Order: sequence, then structure tokens, then C-alpha cells
Amino acid sequence: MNKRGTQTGPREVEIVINVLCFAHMKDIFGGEKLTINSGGIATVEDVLEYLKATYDADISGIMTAVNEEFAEESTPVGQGDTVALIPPVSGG
Amino acid sequence: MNKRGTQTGPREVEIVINVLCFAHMKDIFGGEKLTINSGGIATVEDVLEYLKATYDADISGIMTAVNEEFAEESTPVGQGDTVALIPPVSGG
Amino acid sequence: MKKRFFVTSEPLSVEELAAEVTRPEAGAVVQFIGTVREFTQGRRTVYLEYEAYHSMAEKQLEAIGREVKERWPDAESAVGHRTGELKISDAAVVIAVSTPHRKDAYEANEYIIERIKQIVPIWKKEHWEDGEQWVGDQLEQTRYPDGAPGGGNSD
Amino acid sequence: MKKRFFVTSEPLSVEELAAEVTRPEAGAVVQFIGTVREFTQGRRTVYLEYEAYHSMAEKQLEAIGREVKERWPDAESAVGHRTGELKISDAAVVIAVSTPHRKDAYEANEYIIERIKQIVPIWKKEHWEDGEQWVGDQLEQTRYPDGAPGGGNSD
Repeated sequence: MNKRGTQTGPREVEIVINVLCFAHMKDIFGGEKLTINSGGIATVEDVLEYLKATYDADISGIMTAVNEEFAEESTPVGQGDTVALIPPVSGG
Repeated sequence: MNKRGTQTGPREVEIVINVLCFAHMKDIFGGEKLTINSGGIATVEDVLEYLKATYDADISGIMTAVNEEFAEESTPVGQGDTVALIPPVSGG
Repeated sequence: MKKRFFVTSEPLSVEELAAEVTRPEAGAVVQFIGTVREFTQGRRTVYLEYEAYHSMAEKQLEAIGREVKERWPDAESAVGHRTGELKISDAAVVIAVSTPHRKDAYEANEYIIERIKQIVPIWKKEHWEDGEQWVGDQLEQTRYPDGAPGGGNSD
Repeated sequence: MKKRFFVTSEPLSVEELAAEVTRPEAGAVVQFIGTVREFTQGRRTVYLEYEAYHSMAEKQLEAIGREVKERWPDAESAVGHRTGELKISDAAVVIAVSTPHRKDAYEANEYIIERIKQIVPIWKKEHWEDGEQWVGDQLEQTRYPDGAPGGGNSD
């Protein structure tokens, strides 16, 4: 279905990733918490690609955190990690 | 005794002026409130000259207020007015 | 001991936050209270709803506290941010900073509110009489935590 | 209704002062709390004594409130200044300013404390273990009310 489908090697190992959705992300994904159980996921970018493809979701402009630390698209993601989808914040 | 002594006319009418002393002015004048009953007093400057002469007091650098408004040396002072001696303020 | 940097669904106490940072070395405490404003851009707010990524938000507030310490070593700071439904004039955030000299307290306090609007995962949903919207999702805001402050209620 | 600008021998409440200025139009309240600092220029203060020309001091605080209104028409402000004996960490002055947008609240608040140190007839006496002195009587301070701020506890 996408580039992950053509890859081989360790990225194909199925891992479980927890995804937290905040603010309007909850509306887009229909809940506060998603669980991804998939192969081919090694970075934040992979998580975002997976979500876009699976949910047909527009999540452009979204920041992410991995295990409560702000992340880049290249930040590694592994088994059991928690990835949060962080829309522009509006506290204060 | 001073220039007032040589003047004539309305400035010689005896008037009562209330003088309020704050902070270390209380120590200099020995109290919070003085009453001046004197002739030749028409301005704040006259009050200050009278106090300097009568109490041998160093009140240089002191601000004044007449009836709760900051005053200049030239501000008129009349019967029953209240003149406050205001050292540099240190509130806050 | 009470947390110095916290997110709570309970009402915030300005008295308690001030007490957190008051100390013999300090001559000045500056507090910021972000309150719910009734009208924003001409539209009447009925209430606001604040949501936080609770654990990460507290970590980020603590991180801001460390930034303040680096920039103003003599400053002590404390921040409480509320979540849930807030009505007009309720306090959404209270920031307290104490310093020996007042200039630093104003500066450090303002720094904290600006950083909160940049890097603390808390979101606000406006509820109007005829609709609701998460603030931030249609505003032109920065994507990156080190960017300029986003548009909050008290901008 | 409580006075917005007052001098009192009672302890000041930051909660009450904040409440005085909180209102639906405001998104920000900035408070300044001037507290008694233990050490000033290396010397340990045991307690401070504040004296005010009470009636004139309240008039002057009100005048500062009007100055604020001229400069920041959207601001509401309230000030309480305490008199009498204050111990370390007690609040000598509490200033609260509310505005629709926070920048103004910080600025107007700082303006008020600077003006208090210039034109409000209140004096502070330091009491040390081995002496006492009215602050201001030996410092190089301006004579005129429109001059630069004098040296207060939280400078």
C-alpha cells in the first residue's frame, strides 16, 4: 500500500505503539487513545504516515512527543512507546 | 530677627499654621504635629524659614505639602492651613 | 510538599502560589493571573474548556522553571494551570515569581507566560452560544516549540 | 464598596486585591507584592516600620490610578499599602492591574510601583539588631515628586 510495504528487514517486525490524541485530534481519530500494531514503524514519521493512510486524516502542522518529550519526524519509535499528537498549544 | 521683622502690611497678621512631621522629621521637631502662631507667614518658604530659625533644624532636601497637595516654596499658606514636611519617600 | 509546577482541575489560589515563592531573600513577588475573558474578537465566550497532556504539561512547566533559573538565578517561580470547564473571570493560569529586586520578577514572570504559550501541551476550547472550537486549529500558529508565542486568551 | 486605593495597618490580601480588578473584559491580572527582605546591602533587617501621611497617601495612590487610566485606558488598578511593624516576608504593598491583554498589565503595574516610590508619602524605617534608621534620610534621593524612583526595598 505504501513504501513500508516494499521494505524488508527489522522494520517489518510488528510493534505496539500507543498514540495519544489531544484537542481536535480526538475528533479526527474518534478518541483519546489509539493503539497501533504494525510492522514497518521505526520513527515518528512512520507513525504519522501510518495514521494518515489508515484514518485518511489531515494532521499537517501537528507536533509530536515521544514518551512526553517533544520529537522530530526522525525521532526513533519502538515497542511500547507513547506518541502524542500535539496540535498548536493554546494554554495560558 | 529676619527679613520678616522689617516688613509691614498684611504679612504681619498673626496666623495659625498646622505643621505635620513625618519620619525623621518627628525626631527633629520632637513630635508629629506643631502649631505655628506667627506673623509674617505667607508662603511655604516662610514656614520653612520660621522652622529653621525657631528649631535650629536642618530641613534641607525636604518636600512639603499644603493641605495634602505637594507644594513649592512659593505656594501660599494662610490661616488654618496644614503644611506637611515630607522627607524623601520610601514606600513600596 | 506541594508541587511548584502543576496542572489541576481545582480552582487556583493566588494566595497559595504567592506563598510558594515568598521567602526572606525576596523583596518582590510578581504574579500573573490569566483569566477567562468574555469577548474575544467581538465574539462572546460562554465558557472555556482547557485540556492538558497532564504529565507532559507538568514536565514542561518544570522545564520552564529551570530555564528561569538559568536566566535569573535569584528567581523562584511557581505555576499552576487549571483544566476543565472555566467560566468568565475564572483563573486559567497563575504564575508567581519572587526575586530580590523587582525588575527581574516582572521579566521572569512575562518570560514564563510566553513560554507556556509555546511549549506546554495545554489546549483551550472556546464555547460560544452558537458553537465551539479548539483554539489553535484554525489560527496561524507556529508549529515549533521554540517559535513565537501562540495566540492565547490574554495576548 | 471597598476602597481601591488604600493605606491600612491590617495585613494585605493578594486574593482581595486581585478580585478588585478581575472583570469579564480582562484576560490578564498582574500583581506586584512588595515583601520585607531580610538582607539589604549585607545588613540583616529584624523588622520594618512603615509610616504614612495616611490621607494624602491615599489621595496620591488615587492620582496614580488616574495616571494609569490616561496611559492605559483599558486598565483597572487597585493598590493597598500597609503601615506599622512588618516582619520579614510580610507584604508591604500589593498592586493589582487587570487589562484585556497581558502586556499592558505588566507595564501598568510596573509604572505604579515606580510612581509609588516617587510621589506617595510613605516612609520606611529599618530596624536592625544594632540600630534603626528612616530610609531616605541619608540616601541620595531626589527632592521632587516627578524625579527618578527612590531606593525602596524591592528596587
